[in-house]
Amino acid sequence: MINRFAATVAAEIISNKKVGAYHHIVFEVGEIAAQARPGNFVAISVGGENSSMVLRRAFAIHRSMDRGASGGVVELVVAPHGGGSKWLTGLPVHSKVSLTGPLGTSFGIPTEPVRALLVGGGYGSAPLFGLAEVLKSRGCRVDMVLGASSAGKIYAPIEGKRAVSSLTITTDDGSAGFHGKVSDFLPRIIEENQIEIIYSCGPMGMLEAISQIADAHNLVHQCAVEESMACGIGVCMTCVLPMRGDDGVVRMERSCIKGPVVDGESVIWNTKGSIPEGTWGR
Amino acid sequence: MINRFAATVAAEIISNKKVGAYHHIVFEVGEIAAQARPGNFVAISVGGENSSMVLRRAFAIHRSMDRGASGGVVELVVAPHGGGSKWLTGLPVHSKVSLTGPLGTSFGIPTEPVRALLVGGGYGSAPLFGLAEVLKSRGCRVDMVLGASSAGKIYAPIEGKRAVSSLTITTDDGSAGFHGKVSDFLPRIIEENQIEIIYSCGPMGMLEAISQIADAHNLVHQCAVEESMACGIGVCMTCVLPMRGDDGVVRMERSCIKGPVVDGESVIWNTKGSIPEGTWGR
Amino acid sequence: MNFDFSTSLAHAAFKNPIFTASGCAGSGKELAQFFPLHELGAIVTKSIMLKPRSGRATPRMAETPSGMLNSIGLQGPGIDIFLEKDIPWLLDQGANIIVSIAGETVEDYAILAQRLRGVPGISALEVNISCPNVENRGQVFSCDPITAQAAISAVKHNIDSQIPIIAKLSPDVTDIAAIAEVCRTAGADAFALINTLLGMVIDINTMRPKLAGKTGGLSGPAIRPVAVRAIYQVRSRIPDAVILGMGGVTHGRDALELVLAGASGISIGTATFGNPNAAITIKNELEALLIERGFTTFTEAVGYAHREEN
Amino acid sequence: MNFDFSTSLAHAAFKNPIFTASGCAGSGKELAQFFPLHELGAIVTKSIMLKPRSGRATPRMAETPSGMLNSIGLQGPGIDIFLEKDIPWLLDQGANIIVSIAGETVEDYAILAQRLRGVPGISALEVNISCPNVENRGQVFSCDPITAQAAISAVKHNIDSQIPIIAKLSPDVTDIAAIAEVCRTAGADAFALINTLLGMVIDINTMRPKLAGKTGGLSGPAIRPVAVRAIYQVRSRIPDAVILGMGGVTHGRDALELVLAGASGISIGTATFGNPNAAITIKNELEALLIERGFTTFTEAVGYAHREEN
Ligand SMILES: Cc1cc2nc3c(=O)[nH]c(=O)nc-3n(C[C@H](O)[C@H](O)[C@H](O)COP(=O)(O)OP(=O)(O)OC[C@H]3O[C@@H](n4cnc5c(N)ncnc54)[C@H](O)[C@@H]3O)c2cc1C
Ligand SMILES: Cc1cc2nc3c(=O)[nH]c(=O)nc-3n(C[C@H](O)[C@H](O)[C@H](O)COP(=O)(O)OP(=O)(O)OC[C@H]3O[C@@H](n4cnc5c(N)ncnc54)[C@H](O)[C@@H]3O)c2cc1C
Ligand SMILES: Cc1cc2nc3c(=O)[nH]c(=O)nc-3n(C[C@H](O)[C@H](O)[C@H](O)COP(=O)(O)O)c2cc1C
Ligand SMILES: Cc1cc2nc3c(=O)[nH]c(=O)nc-3n(C[C@H](O)[C@H](O)[C@H](O)COP(=O)(O)O)c2cc1C
Ligand code: FES
Ligand code: FES
Repeated sequence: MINRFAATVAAEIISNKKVGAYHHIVFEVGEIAAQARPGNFVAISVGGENSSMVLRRAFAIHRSMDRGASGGVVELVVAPHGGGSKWLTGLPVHSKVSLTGPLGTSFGIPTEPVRALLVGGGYGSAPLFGLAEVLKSRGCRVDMVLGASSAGKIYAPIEGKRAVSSLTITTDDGSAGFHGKVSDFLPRIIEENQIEIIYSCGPMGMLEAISQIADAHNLVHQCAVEESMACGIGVCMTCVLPMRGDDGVVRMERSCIKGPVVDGESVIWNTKGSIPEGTWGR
Repeated sequence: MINRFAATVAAEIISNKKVGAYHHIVFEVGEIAAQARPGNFVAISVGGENSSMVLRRAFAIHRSMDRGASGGVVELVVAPHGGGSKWLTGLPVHSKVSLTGPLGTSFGIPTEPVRALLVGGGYGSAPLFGLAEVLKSRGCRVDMVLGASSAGKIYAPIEGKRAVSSLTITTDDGSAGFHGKVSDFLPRIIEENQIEIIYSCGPMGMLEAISQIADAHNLVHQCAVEESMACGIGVCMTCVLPMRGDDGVVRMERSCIKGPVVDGESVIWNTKGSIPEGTWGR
Repeated sequence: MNFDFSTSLAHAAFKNPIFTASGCAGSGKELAQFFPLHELGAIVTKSIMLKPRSGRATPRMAETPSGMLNSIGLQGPGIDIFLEKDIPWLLDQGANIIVSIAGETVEDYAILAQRLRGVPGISALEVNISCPNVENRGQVFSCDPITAQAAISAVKHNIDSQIPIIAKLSPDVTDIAAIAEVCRTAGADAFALINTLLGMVIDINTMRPKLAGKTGGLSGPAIRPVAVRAIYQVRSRIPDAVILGMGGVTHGRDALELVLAGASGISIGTATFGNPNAAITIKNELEALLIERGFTTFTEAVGYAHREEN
Repeated sequence: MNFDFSTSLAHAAFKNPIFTASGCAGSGKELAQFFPLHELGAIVTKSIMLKPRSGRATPRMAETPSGMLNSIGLQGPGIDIFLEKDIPWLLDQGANIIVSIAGETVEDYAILAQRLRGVPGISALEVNISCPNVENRGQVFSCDPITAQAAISAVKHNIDSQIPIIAKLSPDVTDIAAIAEVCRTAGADAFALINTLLGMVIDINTMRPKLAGKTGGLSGPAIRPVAVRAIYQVRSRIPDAVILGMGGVTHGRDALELVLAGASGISIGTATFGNPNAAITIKNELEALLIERGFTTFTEAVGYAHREEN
């Protein structure tokens, strides 16, 4: 079921800073900040009053802070991609945007201290730092691997690293950290650190690769998926992906309310453009 | 033929001030300022890059100033009406807009000093002050009548009044000046000041009323008309109004290039919603 | 203020004229988080088919200027689960329900109507005939007078007589009023105008159609002028036509346009995606606009743009 | 860069594929102030009729979300003055000319073609059959296969054989590819897709249709997905169809979409109203996008979205 704390607010931008290829943007959102959990996302209207862009844009919550009477804030890490995200990253402070959130599922937090590996691709690292803090506070050991096409697309703020025991960086072009894809380095890291659970967020191809590695190592893998979303609240059925339920049946599930955080094992990967055979109602 | 100096520039807003019900906005436009004549208008793109408003908005040039090397400016008086004009009046200084101009015809300036009456309705007063200065510099006596629905909608800047010998104000609700419509007061003013030519700008109904009065007094009447314009440059044929040509034939003429300033006598008034009988090609 | 906002579609009454659009409100549960469903005139359910449907592959959507394409392919649980789960839940919420049905064959429509027969709490039936007919090369039912008529007749003969039948038409036809006329003859009590327009977006990077299903349905403000025209045309051709209007309604002023053109009710689709509370905001704005214009009842405004020149 | 930007529509060659759209470039003179007309592939003239036409009453336009409605009603000087004044002037500018014609009867089309016969400097004829047929209750020619065919045949039998005939179709039909097929049979060498969609705006203050002509033609980015779909559909049904595409092209990326769908040329309409230099900007952007994607000739990209999956 959809996040029961979700609400729509006029959120004021109180900071907007370029960080590498991204913009780190802080929004004053009031009470809903208190409800945000790592993995949740927000949906923002873009383009202003006479915008030709009719749909909201989804962004993972990087961090949220409830400051009691002085109101809550959420922070996002936004890549200027197309019209909507460019508009957003171009807004001056004090601008107000319509923001709906928190939406979707959050990363499951183990009740026992475990050895967790957090893997992020590009801006997919954004929700992982908040997650790392929560895991750390629960006594977990947290290792992190961040990958991107090049150095500028690695988002890893210094303060974010506090909660992390090790941070491995990889880039496709070798401009920072190791040269290669995150998946090339995971098996070794998993083994060396005796990882018990993997959390990931990033492009679908990366999540799929991690799922295979998690499978091979018999690890739980919670990943935040990213499908094109029209509504973000479960009413439009555009954002579906095939997932196997507890009953073994594969259904086209809405990634905005069954996700974005899902169990990597339950996803039928690499089916873009087709419905897997045996899917319910196919 | 279309204004041969017209060009499209990225114009920077260097001042934007609320004045009564309007906004007085100053744009840095470079060389085209030097070409602007009283009566010309500009056409501005509204709503920014992802705007759902695909057409430019037309605004009469209030004043233009060529400052040589330091570039030219044009000033507009904009009523926040619908989406486009509200967006424009809401822009902070240093914003840039795409501006095409100068467009259309300008008020004809008599070669001899004459006694001129300038009549403006609402923001229709905007182009009249620049005109008054030109007329004054040619030795004309200039009287002015400005009307609007209420006091806040009279636009009459103090510096603008310098060139004017008398200024009469009328409002529909009596909140400023005389209580009534401009047309109620014109006959008396025409007679008292021995007016030889009338220049006007304002709502079509007002222009029609003035045309009748001008006719009755056998005066030349140059008026700036306002029709819905899609292109402003003569290519779309949306802005037409029936006008009698020198050959006596009534044609649907484009108000953006045959106008906005036209000879009041040549316009077939009050035909909105129909084509007058005898119009060429009817 | 003593303004009467109630409306009716044939013999079904609603407390106000703002409804959800089929396929744009999930099962109702998702929206109920944002406002109580009984605040709307009715919830129009996603078109339900006989069997469970996985729908089309992804990508299923593409944003377009002032609109969007979707190709959901009628994903849904099928009529059995729908009747067992969705309807009782909606009734529990105090919502007024209009059930939308869709078939692949004329027989499907007949069976769906039978299944809905006698189900308590259904205000009206919206018959989505803007979907492909598998027996006729996938041509959309409402694009052909013969299949349109057949689908509506099949419903008419199988549903309780007191349930109004609303034929939902596609705008992708040469003469929508002619299709409305045959549907009326076949027993339609009202028309839902309009369904989406067939469109396509090509991804300039992959250089192939963006949607897995290639074409999709265009909705949102972009199509509003087509919706207003369709409503106005049908109302002109059939002066007593009862119309549920939809297509790009995002603000109260948009709803008013459709009402003036002839709509007795307004469904809100794409606007909800941009703003979960859109339907409620539109309801309030429409009421204020009508009062401002001196109407004392909503129904006075329906089709007001057709009045004689004075 | 050795990129070949030239294109052809049947047996007419153009140095680049960006044209003006009929009715959106005045007589050419007005645009010539902003750029030299010979920089475009061709100027498509406003549809010319036999006699002078006053066009419709005002208001003739209404802006809509990402689009606009127009109801000009084919105002123009008639074929005689057009041939005497507009054509020589355009030729003087070194412009490539596609003449657009429109008739009220099948005979009009025949006579117009005769008048254009032998006129030097005309690259192609665009036959606007998306206009009302006075002999058939004002139904649009291209909305009926029989009248569509008749109009095209009339032109075919009367124009020089070396002048390609481009049939301009309305999207307001149930099956645009079927109309294209009959036009082809009747002698059309190419198709212009699409003309405007029929739409309406109601003024919420006067509470009547905003346009004097009530309905108008919807153009601009809002209709682009419909244009892409129509082009793709016609190209799928008639794989060797030659298409001049139009509908909401505002940026180079939009033009690319239509090209990938199957357009060998692109006409720029409404975009020019928003930006007098739009056609030139689009031309430059399209060229850059094609080069970026590794095409060495424009024609390789035409219909590229139809290629087999690999
Ligand atoms: C759950 C979730 C979390 C996300 N978190 C982040 C984040 O933290 N930082 C960030 O920079 N981006 C994030 N994205 C991606 C972000 O939503 C897109 O980059 C953005 O919507 C692009 O909009 P646009 O107008 O700039 O681009 P356009 O390409 O012009 O957008 C056109 C349409 O496609 C949709 N779309 C385009 N790209 C994506 C995408 N990758 N995923 C989903 N929809 C897309 C848009 O929502 C819009 O409807 C997230 C997406 C999802 C679904
Ligand atoms: C030659 C000329 C000079 C003008 N000078 C001024 C001026 O100095 N100051 C000023 O405030 N306004 C002026 N106007 C009117 C101004 O163009 C409109 O107020 C403005 O276009 C409204 O746009 P909108 O988006 O705010 O309103 P909307 O009503 O949302 O506009 C919708 C569409 O209708 C057109 N439109 C709406 N109202 C008018 C109108 N009155 N005239 C022409 N088109 C209209 C718009 O251009 C747009 O295409 C002038 C108009 C013309 C034709
Ligand atoms: C995502 C989506 C799903 C839809 N599903 C259905 C459906 O199941 N049945 C139906 O009759 N119409 C369906 N429609 C069409 C809408 O009900 C509506 O007719 C159309 O979208 C126009 O309204 P709008 O512009 O307000 O969205 C769907 C539209 C969208 C956008
Ligand atoms: C103001 C206006 C006038 C038009 N006049 C004609 C015309 O005379 N003949 C014609 O075939 N199409 C005419 N059209 C249609 C355009 O040529 C074009 O097919 C349509 O507008 C879609 O393209 P666009 O979205 O780029 O404008 C006109 C369109 C507009 C907006
Ligand atoms: S985005 Fe609409 S259901 Fe998920
Ligand atoms: S506004 Fe286009 S011709 Fe005048």
